[in-house]
Amino acid sequence: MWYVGGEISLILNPDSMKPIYIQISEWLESEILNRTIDTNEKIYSQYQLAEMFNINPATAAKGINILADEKVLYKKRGLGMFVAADAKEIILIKRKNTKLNAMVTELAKEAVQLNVSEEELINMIRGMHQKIKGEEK
Amino acid sequence: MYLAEVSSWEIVKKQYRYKLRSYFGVFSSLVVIQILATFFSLNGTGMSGGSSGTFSYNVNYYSGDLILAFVMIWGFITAIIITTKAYRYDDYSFVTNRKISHFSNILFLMSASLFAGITVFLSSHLCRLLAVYVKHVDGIMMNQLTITQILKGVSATVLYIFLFVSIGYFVGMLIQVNRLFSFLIPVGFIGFLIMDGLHNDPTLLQTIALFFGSEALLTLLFVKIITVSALFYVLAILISNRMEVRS
Amino acid sequence: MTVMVSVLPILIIILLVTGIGTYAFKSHKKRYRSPRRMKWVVGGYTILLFVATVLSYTFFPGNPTESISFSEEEISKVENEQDRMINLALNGTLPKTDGIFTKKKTWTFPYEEKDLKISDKNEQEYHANVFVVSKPSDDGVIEAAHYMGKMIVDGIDFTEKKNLPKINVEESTLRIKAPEGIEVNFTKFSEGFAFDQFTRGQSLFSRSYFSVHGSEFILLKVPKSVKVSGDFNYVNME
Amino acid sequence: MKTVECIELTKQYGKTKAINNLSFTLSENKITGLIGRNGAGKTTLLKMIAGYLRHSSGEIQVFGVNPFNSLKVSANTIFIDNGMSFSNMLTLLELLESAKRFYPNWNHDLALKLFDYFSFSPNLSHVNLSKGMKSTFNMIIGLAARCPLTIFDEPTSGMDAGTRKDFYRALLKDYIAEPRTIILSSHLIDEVEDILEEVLLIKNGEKLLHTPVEELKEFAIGIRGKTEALKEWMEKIEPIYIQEIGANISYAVIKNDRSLIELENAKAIGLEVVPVPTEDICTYLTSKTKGGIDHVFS
Repeated sequence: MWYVGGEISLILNPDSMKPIYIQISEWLESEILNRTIDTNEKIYSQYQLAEMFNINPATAAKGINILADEKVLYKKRGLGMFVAADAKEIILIKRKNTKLNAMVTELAKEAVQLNVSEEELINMIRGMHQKIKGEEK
Repeated sequence: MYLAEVSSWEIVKKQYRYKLRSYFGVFSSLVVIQILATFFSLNGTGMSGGSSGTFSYNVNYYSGDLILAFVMIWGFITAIIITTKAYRYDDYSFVTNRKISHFSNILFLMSASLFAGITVFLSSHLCRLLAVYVKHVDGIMMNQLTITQILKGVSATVLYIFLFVSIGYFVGMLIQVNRLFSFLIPVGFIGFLIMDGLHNDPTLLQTIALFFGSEALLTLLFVKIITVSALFYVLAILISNRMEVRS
Repeated sequence: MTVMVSVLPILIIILLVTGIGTYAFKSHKKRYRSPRRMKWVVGGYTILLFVATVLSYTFFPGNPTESISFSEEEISKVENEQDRMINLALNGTLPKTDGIFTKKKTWTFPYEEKDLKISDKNEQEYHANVFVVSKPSDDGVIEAAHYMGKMIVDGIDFTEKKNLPKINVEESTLRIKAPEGIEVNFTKFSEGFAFDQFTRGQSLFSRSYFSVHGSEFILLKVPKSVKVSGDFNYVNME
Repeated sequence: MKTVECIELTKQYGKTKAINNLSFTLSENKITGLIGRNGAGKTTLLKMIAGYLRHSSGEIQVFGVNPFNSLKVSANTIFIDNGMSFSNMLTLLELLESAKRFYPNWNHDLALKLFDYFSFSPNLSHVNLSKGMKSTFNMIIGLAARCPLTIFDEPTSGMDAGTRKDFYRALLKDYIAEPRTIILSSHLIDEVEDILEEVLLIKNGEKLLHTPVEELKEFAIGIRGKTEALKEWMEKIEPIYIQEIGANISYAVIKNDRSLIELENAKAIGLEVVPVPTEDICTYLTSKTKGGIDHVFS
C-alpha cells in the first residue's frame, strides 16, 4: 500500500517552458548517460515516472515514447522498455546535434550583443572545457 | 473499470437504512411533541357533568386523543420537512435517483408512523399512570380492551398518522415545486374551514372525517387510508419527477 | 363565528406543533447536538413508555367498565320505556315494572287514622312521583316502596350510586325526605377515538354519549278507608 | 470508450445560457481538467454530467445514457463539491461506513488511512468541520468511492497548501492504482496542470479548447516589442491578448500557428518571440476582454 506524501523532490523545472514530457525524456537520457540505468536494463514504467514526478502517466508515456522513437529504448513484449545497446551513442549524437547546436547559437548571439570577439569566445570555451575535464579527473 | 450494475430495490433498501440513521432527528422531535401532548393531556382531555335533583356528577376524561392529534400534526410537518432541500440533498450525496429517493422516503415515513403510532398508545398509558399517581384522580373507570382491540386500535392510530404524513409529503412537494404554495395552502385551508362551516351542514370537513372515523372495520379503514395515501404519494412523485437536484 | 371558535383550538395546536417541530428540526440541521445523546433520549423515552404501559396494566386501581357497550338505541329504549311507564301511571294505570324500574326499598307503617296527608315534597329539589293504590281491605298498614329506573350518563351506569329517600309517618302526615345530596366524581380513561372506532356504536362523532337520567317513583299502598290528600296520583295496579 | 459525450449541449436559465452549444467527448480513464473562470459554467456542466440538472437542448450522454435521474449514472459516478450535505446524526466514521454500502468499488482501507492521515476525529459530525476540513473529508469519499466517473468540482477550496498538495498526490496515486475517468474543475490550471491528461477550457458556457495538456503549452506564443512594429507585423493576425507594457512597448499573445519564416521576419524587425506559461494562456483565453484588467483603467 502506498502512502501519501512520498514524492521525490524533482529535478523537473516547473518554470521551464519546455513541455514536461520533453523534460522527462531528457531526465531519462541523463539517467542513461550517468549509467544509473545500464544498457539492456529495464527503464522506469510510465506509472513509476508518474509517481516519481507527480505527473499524469500519459505525459510520462509521451516522454518514454520519444526515446523509443529515437531507438534509445526498445520494447520487449509484455515486459516493458529496455535501454538499447547503443543508447548512449544515440543520445550523445543527438545532444551534440540539437542541444549543443542550440546552445552555441544562443552563445554566439549573446557574444555578438556583448561585443565579444570570436577569438575571445573560443578561448572562454576552451578554458571552461579544460577546467571541467580537470575536475572530473 | 467495469460499471456497477445496481437494482433499484437494493438501493432503495440502502437509502432506507441510511435514512433511518440520518433522519434520526425526526424521532427526537416526536419525543418532544409527545411529552408535550402528554403534559397537556394531564388535565384531562374532556369533561362532563350534571345533576339530577340531589344527585350531581362530574366525569373527567383522559384519552389519547390529544396525543394522537399532536402526533398527526407532527407527521404532517415531518413529511413537509423531509421534502425540503436540506434533506433532499442528503440523499444525493450517495447513489440515488428521484424515484429511489421517493420510495426510501415513503418507507422511512412508514416506519416513523409505525413508531409514532405505537408510542401514542403507550404514552396514553403513561398519561394514565401520571394522572393516577401524581394527580390522584378518583373514581377511576376504564375500558378493558382485549388484545385484538388493542392491536386494531394501534393499527388505526398508525394509519391515521400515515394519512397525515402522506398529505404532508404531497404539500411539501408542492411547496418545493413552487414557493407560492407555502402561502396559498394555509390561507386556502383556513378559508376553506370558514366557508365550509358557514354554508354547509354537515360540513365537508366533517364528512371527510366521518369517511374515515366512522369506519368500524379495520380492513376497510386500511383500504381507505392506503388508497388515499397512495394517491397523495403518486401526485407528489408526478409533480417532482422533473425537478432538478441541487440547482 | 361558532365555526371560528371550534377551529381555533385546532389552529393553536397546529401553530404550537409547527413551532416546536421546526425548532427541533432547524436545530438538528444547524447546531451540533450529540447524535449519541439523542439516541439515548429516544431510547430511554421508549423504554419508559413500555414500563409505564406494563405498570398501567398490572398495578392500576381502576374498575374495568362495560360502559361503552351502551349504544344509542339501547339508551333511548330505556328512556322511552321509563317515560311510557310514568305516563301510564299518571293516567291511572301502573303496569308491571319488571326490568324497567327496580324496587329499591320498602317501608311499612301501621296506620289507624282516616286521613293521610302527603307532605309537599316540592319544597325540596326532589322529583319523584307518588302513586297511591287503595288496598281492597282495611288492614291498618301503609306500605311504601321506592322504585328507581336506570340512570346512565356518558355511558356510565349511576343507578347504584343514587341515595334513597327517607319516608316516615308522623300523626296523619307522610313525609318524604329527599335523599341526601351526593356528588360523584369519576375519571374515565380511554385509549382514544382510533380505538373506540372498532368497539360497538362509538364512532368519531358520537362521543357525547346518550344519557338517561333515571326516573323514580314512590308507590304507596294504603288501607281502603284512608283518604289521601296532597300531591299524588291514584293508580290501579295491573 | 466514451464516458461522457456532449453534443451541442445547452443549459438555459430564463434567457441566460449557462452552457451554450457545448460539444466534447471524454474518453475512458483520463484525467481531464475543466478550466474556466468563476461563472463560466463549470459547475452547471458538472452537475448535468452527474445527473443533477436537466439539459435544455442538445444531447448529453454518460456511460451511454442521459444522466438526468439515471440510477446507472448515479451508481457509477461520484460528484464531490463543497455543497455536499451530510446528516449530523452520523459521525464522520459512520458516514464513511454508509458510503461503503453504496459504492461497490469502495476502498475502505484507503478511506480509513486517509482519515487518519488528515487526523479527523471519528466522533465528530460533518457540521463541526471547517470549510477546508469539509473539502478534505469530501475528497476522501471521492477517492475511496473509486467510481468509474469521479468528478471533483473545485475540490481544494478552503484547503491549505499542504493539504492541496497531498490531495493531488493522493488523487494521482489512486488513479495509477485504479485508473478511472476523473474530471477536475478548477479556475487555476497551474495547480493541476501536471496531473492532467487533457484540458477542457470553457468561457461563458462555450468551449474554447479541448486538448491534451501538453498541447496547451504550445498553443500560444508571446510577441514583445515596439508597439508600432508589433502592430505592423500583427496586421493580419488576430491576437488572443494584447497589452501595452511600457512606453511604446507592447506585448501580444497569438496562436502558435505562424510559419517559421513569419517568426524570423518578426525577429528581423526587432520583435521578441517568447513562450507563454500555461496559466497565462488560460487566463488570456478565458478573460472577458482582449486587454485584460488594464483595459478598465485605460
